[in-house]
Amino acid sequence: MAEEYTVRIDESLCKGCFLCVWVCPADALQESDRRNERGYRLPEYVGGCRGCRQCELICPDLAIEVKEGGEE
Amino acid sequence: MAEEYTVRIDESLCKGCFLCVWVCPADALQESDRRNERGYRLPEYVGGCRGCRQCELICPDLAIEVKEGGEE
Amino acid sequence: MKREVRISGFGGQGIVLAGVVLGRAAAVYEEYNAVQTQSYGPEARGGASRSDVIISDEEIMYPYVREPDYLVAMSQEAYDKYAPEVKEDGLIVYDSTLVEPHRDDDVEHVGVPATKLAEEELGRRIVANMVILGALRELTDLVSEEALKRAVEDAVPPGTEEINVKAVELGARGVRE
Amino acid sequence: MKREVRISGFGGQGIVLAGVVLGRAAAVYEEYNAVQTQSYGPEARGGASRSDVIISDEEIMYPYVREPDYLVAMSQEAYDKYAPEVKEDGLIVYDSTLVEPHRDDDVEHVGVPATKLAEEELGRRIVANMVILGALRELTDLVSEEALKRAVEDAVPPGTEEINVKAVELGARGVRE
Amino acid sequence: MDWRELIRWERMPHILCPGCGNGTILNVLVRALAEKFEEGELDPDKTVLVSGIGCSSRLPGYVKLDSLHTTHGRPIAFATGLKLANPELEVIVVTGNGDAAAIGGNHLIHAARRNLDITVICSNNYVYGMTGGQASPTTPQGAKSTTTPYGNPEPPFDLCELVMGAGAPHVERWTTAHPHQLKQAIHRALEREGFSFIDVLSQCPTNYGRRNDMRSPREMLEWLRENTSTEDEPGKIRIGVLRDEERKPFHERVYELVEEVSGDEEGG
Amino acid sequence: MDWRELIRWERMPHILCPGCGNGTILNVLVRALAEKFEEGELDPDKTVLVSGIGCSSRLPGYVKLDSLHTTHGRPIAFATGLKLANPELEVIVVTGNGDAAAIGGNHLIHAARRNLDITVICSNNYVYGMTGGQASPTTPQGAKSTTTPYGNPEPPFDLCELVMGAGAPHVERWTTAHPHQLKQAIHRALEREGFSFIDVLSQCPTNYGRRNDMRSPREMLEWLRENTSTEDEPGKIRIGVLRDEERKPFHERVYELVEEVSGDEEGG
Amino acid sequence: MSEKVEFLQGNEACAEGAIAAGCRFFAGYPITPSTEIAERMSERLPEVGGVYVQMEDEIASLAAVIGASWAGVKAMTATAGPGFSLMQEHMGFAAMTETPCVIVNVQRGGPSTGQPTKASQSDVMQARWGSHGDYEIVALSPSTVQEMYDLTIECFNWSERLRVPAVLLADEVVGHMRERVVLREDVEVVDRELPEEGEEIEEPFPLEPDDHVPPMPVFGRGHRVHVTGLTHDERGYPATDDPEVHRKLVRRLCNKVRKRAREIHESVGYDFIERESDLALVAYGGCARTVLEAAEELGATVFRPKVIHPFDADLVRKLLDGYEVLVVEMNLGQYVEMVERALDAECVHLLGHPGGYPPTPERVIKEAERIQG
Amino acid sequence: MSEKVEFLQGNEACAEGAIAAGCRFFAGYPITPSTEIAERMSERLPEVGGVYVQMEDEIASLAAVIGASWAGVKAMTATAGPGFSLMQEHMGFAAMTETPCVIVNVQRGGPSTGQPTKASQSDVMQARWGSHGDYEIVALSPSTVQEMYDLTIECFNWSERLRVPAVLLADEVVGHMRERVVLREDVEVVDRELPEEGEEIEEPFPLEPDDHVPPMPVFGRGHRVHVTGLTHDERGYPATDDPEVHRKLVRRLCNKVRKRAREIHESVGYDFIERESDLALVAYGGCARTVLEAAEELGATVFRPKVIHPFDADLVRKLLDGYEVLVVEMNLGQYVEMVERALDAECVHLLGHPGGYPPTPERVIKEAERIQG
Ligand SMILES: Cc1ncc(C[n+]2csc(CCOP(=O)(O)OP(=O)(O)O)c2C)c(N)n1
Ligand SMILES: Cc1ncc(C[n+]2csc(CCOP(=O)(O)OP(=O)(O)O)c2C)c(N)n1
Ligand code: SF4
Ligand code: SF4
Ligand code: SF4
Ligand code: SF4
Ligand code: SF4
Ligand code: SF4
Ligand SMILES: [Mg+2]
Ligand SMILES: [Mg+2]
Repeated sequence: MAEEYTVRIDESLCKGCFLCVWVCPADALQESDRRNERGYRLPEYVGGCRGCRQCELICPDLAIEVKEGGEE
Repeated sequence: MAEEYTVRIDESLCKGCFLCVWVCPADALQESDRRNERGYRLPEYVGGCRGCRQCELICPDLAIEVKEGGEE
Repeated sequence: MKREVRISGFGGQGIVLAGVVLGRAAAVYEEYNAVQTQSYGPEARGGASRSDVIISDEEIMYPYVREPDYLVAMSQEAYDKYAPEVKEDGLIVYDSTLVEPHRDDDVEHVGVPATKLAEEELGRRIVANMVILGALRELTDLVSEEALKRAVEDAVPPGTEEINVKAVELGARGVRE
Repeated sequence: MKREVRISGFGGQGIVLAGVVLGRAAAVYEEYNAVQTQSYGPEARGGASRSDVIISDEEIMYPYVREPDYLVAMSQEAYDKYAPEVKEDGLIVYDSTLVEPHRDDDVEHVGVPATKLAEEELGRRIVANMVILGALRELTDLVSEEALKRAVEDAVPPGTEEINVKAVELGARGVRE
Repeated sequence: MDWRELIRWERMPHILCPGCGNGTILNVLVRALAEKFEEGELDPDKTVLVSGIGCSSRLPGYVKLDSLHTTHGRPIAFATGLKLANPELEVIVVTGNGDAAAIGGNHLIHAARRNLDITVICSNNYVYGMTGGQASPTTPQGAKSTTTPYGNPEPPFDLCELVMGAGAPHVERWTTAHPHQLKQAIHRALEREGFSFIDVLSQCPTNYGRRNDMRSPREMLEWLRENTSTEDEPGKIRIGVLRDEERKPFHERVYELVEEVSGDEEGG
Repeated sequence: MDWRELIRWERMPHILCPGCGNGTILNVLVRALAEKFEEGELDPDKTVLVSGIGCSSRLPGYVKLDSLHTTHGRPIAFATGLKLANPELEVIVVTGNGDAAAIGGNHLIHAARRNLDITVICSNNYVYGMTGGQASPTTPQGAKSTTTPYGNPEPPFDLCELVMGAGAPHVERWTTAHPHQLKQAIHRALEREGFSFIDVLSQCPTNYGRRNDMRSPREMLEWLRENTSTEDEPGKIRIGVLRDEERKPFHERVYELVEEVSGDEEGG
Repeated sequence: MSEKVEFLQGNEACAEGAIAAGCRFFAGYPITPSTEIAERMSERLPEVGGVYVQMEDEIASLAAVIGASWAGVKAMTATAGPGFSLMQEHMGFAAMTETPCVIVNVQRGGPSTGQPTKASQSDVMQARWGSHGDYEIVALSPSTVQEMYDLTIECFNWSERLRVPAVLLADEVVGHMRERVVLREDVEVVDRELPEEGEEIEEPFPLEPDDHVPPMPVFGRGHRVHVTGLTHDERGYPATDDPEVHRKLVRRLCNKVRKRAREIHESVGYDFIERESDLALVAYGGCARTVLEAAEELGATVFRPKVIHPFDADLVRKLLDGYEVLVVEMNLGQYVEMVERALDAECVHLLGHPGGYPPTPERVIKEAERIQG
Repeated sequence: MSEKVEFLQGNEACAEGAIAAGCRFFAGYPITPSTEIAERMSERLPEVGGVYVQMEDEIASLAAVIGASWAGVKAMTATAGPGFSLMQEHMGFAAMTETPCVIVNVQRGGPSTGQPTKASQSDVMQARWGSHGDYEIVALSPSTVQEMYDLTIECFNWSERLRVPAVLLADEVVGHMRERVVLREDVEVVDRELPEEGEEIEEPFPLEPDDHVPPMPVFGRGHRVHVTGLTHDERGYPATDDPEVHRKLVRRLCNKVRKRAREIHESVGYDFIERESDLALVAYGGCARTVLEAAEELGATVFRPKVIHPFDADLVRKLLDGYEVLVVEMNLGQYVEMVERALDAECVHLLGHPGGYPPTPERVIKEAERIQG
């Protein structure tokens, strides 16, 4: 089934605080072991987004975008 | 009948505001036409003090003393 | 011509205003220079009030009165304090309602019952300052009567111009007679 | 003898502490003079951390490092930034767990897997700074081992003296072997 | 102790205008203090008056105690240092509505928050008296002053609400028309440990009354008597004890900490 | 308008630490603003951000509007001049608990009293973040900071109580764990005429969390979520709309007066 | 127009000057002996459509003035010593953000609360050095009520031209005395240069040339600028770690004033009355009235600057080199320190006269004779 | 006693110096780059029975310090430029009421918020002129961590001796660097002279002799004194209308410092390294470290004062007359203005180096060569 939402993380902005992981009611975001070039560990989208947009709104680094519709 | 209280006004301190006259519940203090050397009109004690000491306490210039007993 | 005038009395008599009116008359309605100063601060509390005016046909630099040519005294305290400083060939105009003069050299003294006149003739004790100012002008010709009246009209509270001008006239008459 | 040492990495690695310990060892437990400085302010945010130490047997006046003799790099960013400034006959000690060296002239490089050693041998990633400091000392003889250990004992949080001293020893062994 | 012993007579008469409410406050204050000294509850050698700048802030200069006449708005900050450095001192701040609530508002609310053990007596005469009658943060909306010739456009503080909002545990409001109650209030304030605030509605006949249709000190007191009530009455200003709670004063908390840390050698 | 147009991207990433609550506030603020601009309710060319000094006060520097980054504690005083001199401007003050309530407490309460028509968003992270985590007037009693190594001996302000005591008509409290509600609150604040205050309980993981047994930003948000409630619950901090009244804003009263006095030629 | 001749207090004339200069915002906090300025502004501003606001303190007053200036309105505050001390942080902020604004200091006796109702000139150095950091301001000192009017206008004009805070460094002598004053209507009024409305500005705060005054992108006109008291780059963005940016910025902030010292002196004017004498008297403000009188009697040369800051050492050298110089001030020596730098310090003498009043001409003459004889 | 040798930050050493000097009260408000002083005091004071309090701002901080001093306790605050600007009103109050207290200013780049984390020496003139009115203070400038310790003690001692506010005019260079410091235990500690407890004091504030320092009738000891920031007579009572009282009071407040300029310089010490050269370098504080190094290379004479205020013009003349003098400062020229007054201004040159770091020795050498050649 196609995802209803796309969650994009701008990895150059992310600082690995994982507030998005904390806030997501669908456990759609998880910690990963990947780091960005500044050395911060990145979250990853694991699917299942319900479109509540809480991650988008809580991200202190404006790094998340939730779009309706699956990945283009 | 001898007065029960003596009301003394230190005329050198008095500035003629007449708050004592205002506060006296016995109308025992009245405006007079006398002035002290600084030119302030003075109140005068006309008798009938009931010893409530409100004049003493309200006088902004610490000029009034109410004593028990008549004038010595 | 340079004259130093001191007007003095207690708070509420309009001492400062009298000085301002005189200075204004000289500076705005005559061709004189004039500087008015007054006492400020704690010394100005508790009654005493003083307003100094220097009038001159030259530039006035140092602005303070050192030895008054003319003293107007509207309270005993003021008289006692300032009379001794008046120049020997000066003039003291005092409110004879309130002041008992006693300087015993030959400085000229003129008593004007300003407060009494104001109260009795105009029903307004408060304009005694203008009465005595009128008298001072009449005696000294420091400024023209016209100039003084125009200055009074400018400076007094709106609505009281007339009574104040009358007071000036009253004072002038008082010493003319 | 005068040596300029730069210790660098990111926040949370104890970079500043490493510099303080080194300076302390030199200044308190040896007869050297030592000055430690570090980066403050916005540039110190967002991860980067730097601690500079100058050690000399003469008085140190100008207190800042201009061209390091020795660089300790505990992050790639720090290595990239500071490696080019190291003197040609200098030495770079890097945490090989985190840094990929690439300066291609003949400056001496020594890799120490400090973070890995700290984690695996001591179970405390946080003491990687002491591991690498131990290695640096071993390689350069800047201060005596004794002095360094005493400085460590003074400077680390109470209760962690032992593990930190062990870390220093671990680092020394790492490069001795 | 006779209150007369507390007056610096060589400085009397004081500089206050005829009928100034600050005079009544001085009167009440020295009597309350004399009574407390008499009762042995306070030691005059350990009682300190602190004030800022304003007519009200001149009062300590007439009282024969150690007194610090500071800068405009800051007496409470100075008092903080006095009290914390020597907690044996009983510290009383005498201030005005301008001193305490305009420039000094921040120190007021922070001392209230900390529950600093001082007594603050604020002479609230609606204007800046000392500088000649400008509007202040307690001047009623619409009132005339030398800087509100067209009527004051600003709403005033309720100072008691303000300090209660900041956390003050003991708050009272009285007026100079209630000198007896005011004296009792000062007694209470001196007894309370912690921050006590007394808002004293007062009169400045020279610079407020005249501009606002009250021609004499008496008219102003009449107004104060008529427009205040110890009950919640509509249209009247509430006076009385507005809050009276107990909380540990700041210096005790500080010195407990000092004792804990310094151990017996130093703090015990 | 897309919120992205409101970010000065050339300055991103911003200087805030990972997981800093100020970041969430920035996020919510630009979205709320973009929505208001989109709705046509506000004009971005007439919307001004003002801040003091602190991590929180850095936020305006990332937003593409006119912005004035002032001195520590004084943004509200600057905002007073901006708003009164040009009442067409929508003025938003972004401040911190130190900026607004320590050094800036006086301006805060006076603007509340005047009912100055501004929106004050206060990032209340319990410490002075920018200077490295010293105690502040909102630090809980007993908490550790770099200047309270033995635990904080001072009781904190309840900032909402404080501004309400000063007269503020519109007061809300939310947390960074409630970003959606916070955005709604900003919407309301921008709609209200008069002084709006939003106390945003926020996290400083770098300088507060670590010293007080909260090792990650997530733990701190968890704490905020657990310890707050929109109802009056014992032991919990009350969040929500705490006061919402209508009073004429200060600039209207000032300009009515100006118009009255200047007559038609000038003010009409 | 006879109705424009008035007999006013210096403080009142100052308020009128402000209004003539286009001031439409006043924020202040009362303090003797400056209060009449606030009082008159509270009455006059609403008449001309302007805003008077009384702030909670002097810190807030200058803040509000700076805020108003960024809203595009000419703004002023007035104070005396204690308030001036409190304004120092914001003097620096105004200098750093290049905000035109006028601060009137009617000097009274200090230190501290000192002599609230008495005259002094003891804040002269504070006007230049009172805030932290490297900055410059303009300060003018009036000697007559007419100059209280004229130099207030000059303060606004130079403030707007250079985007610096300008201080009217008055004193209680001129603040409180009344004299004739002509409220000229034909005054030259300078307004800050503005960028075109809506224009996006690449470099609102250029670092060069080192004496440049950029146009002021006031708020609400679509420029979307960021203005900060931090060291900032050309964009206006914080750049606190770059020594070059800081160096260039503070150099420009200072040089835009310093390099125009002569221009300001010439344009504002000064009195230089040259007489056949070895002695030159130097004084300014209320105290200069005494000195002008004394100099006439002494037959001595007089220099009366109206511009106190920026000091123009070359001008002073040009005018006064070779004289025995007596500086007369109502303080224990402030302007004299600048004169000593310009001339051979051994030829510079001071009659420092604190106490609340200018010295009398006689006192000055006596001192002059002492020096010469 | 090897345990007294430490490796500390300058700011930490300053706190230790304060405690060694007997400081038992600290009130402050955090500000970079001085905060470590407050932080260490908050830890150390309770250990020695003293009180640390964090105030709501810098104004309150210095107020609380002055209050504590009148309670009889040695007290200190620490700040940087913006906070120092806010303290100026209370600097004057402390001077006027003759309150011993120590204010540490760890200078950073200004004006305004400027460069919060970078070094500067641009508050040097502010330390003397920042408050309104006629007053004097003592200001010392440390160049090493050891001097952060030693000169803090000297500040307390001179403050207690003269009953003046004393400023430790440090800078971020010395505040933040770490060096070896010997925490001497045998320091000379001066305590203010106290009148006998309970004694009634006729004249707590005598007006004469003009450099007199009266004993301090601290509170709570039965003296029942009135202390005011108004001009006061010998009794301590307001006397704001009397020119003579004001004149004598401010003269004494200034002269008690000015007349001891040499004594303070000799007692605190200075570096004067005389070399065979026409060139003398002058520098102080963190910047002097560069200059000492450069001078050695140049073979030039160096003068490094530790006492910045009161300036001793005679001493400077004595030491530096005849040299080409290069003053090196981390600002656009402050101390140099005082040197210019002392010497022939033409021989005095400035290397003004704002930007956040002292110039390198190479930069100084280059400048020296430019002047000489
Ligand atoms: C910093 C500073 N600003 C202003 C003043 C001027 N000033 C002196 S007293 C005063 C107001 C006093 O008002 P309040 O505290 O209400 O006392 P009151 O005179 O009414 O009793 C002001 C504004 C000052 N002395 N210092
Ligand atoms: C006058 C002045 N005093 C002190 C400082 C130092 N200072 C900068 S930010 C700050 C505290 C900021 O705290 P807060 O407002 O809570 O903001 P946060 O960093 O926590 O977001 C302090 C004390 C300053 N810049 N100016
Ligand atoms: S909330 Fe934002 S910054 Fe934090 S981990 Fe998620 S994407 Fe990264
Ligand atoms: S939008 Fe909501 S559900 Fe989707 S990833 Fe974000 S937080 Fe999870
Ligand atoms: S209250 Fe006192 S001052 Fe007033 S009239 Fe009566 S006695 Fe005189
Ligand atoms: S004591 Fe009471 S009754 Fe007696 S005179 Fe005074 S006010 Fe009147
Ligand atoms: S001015 Fe007002 S407050 Fe001041 S003494 Fe006079 S009446 Fe009292
Ligand atoms: S120090 Fe604290 S408040 Fe400042 S950016 Fe970091 S987390 Fe945020
Ligand atoms: Mg008042
Ligand atoms: Mg904070």
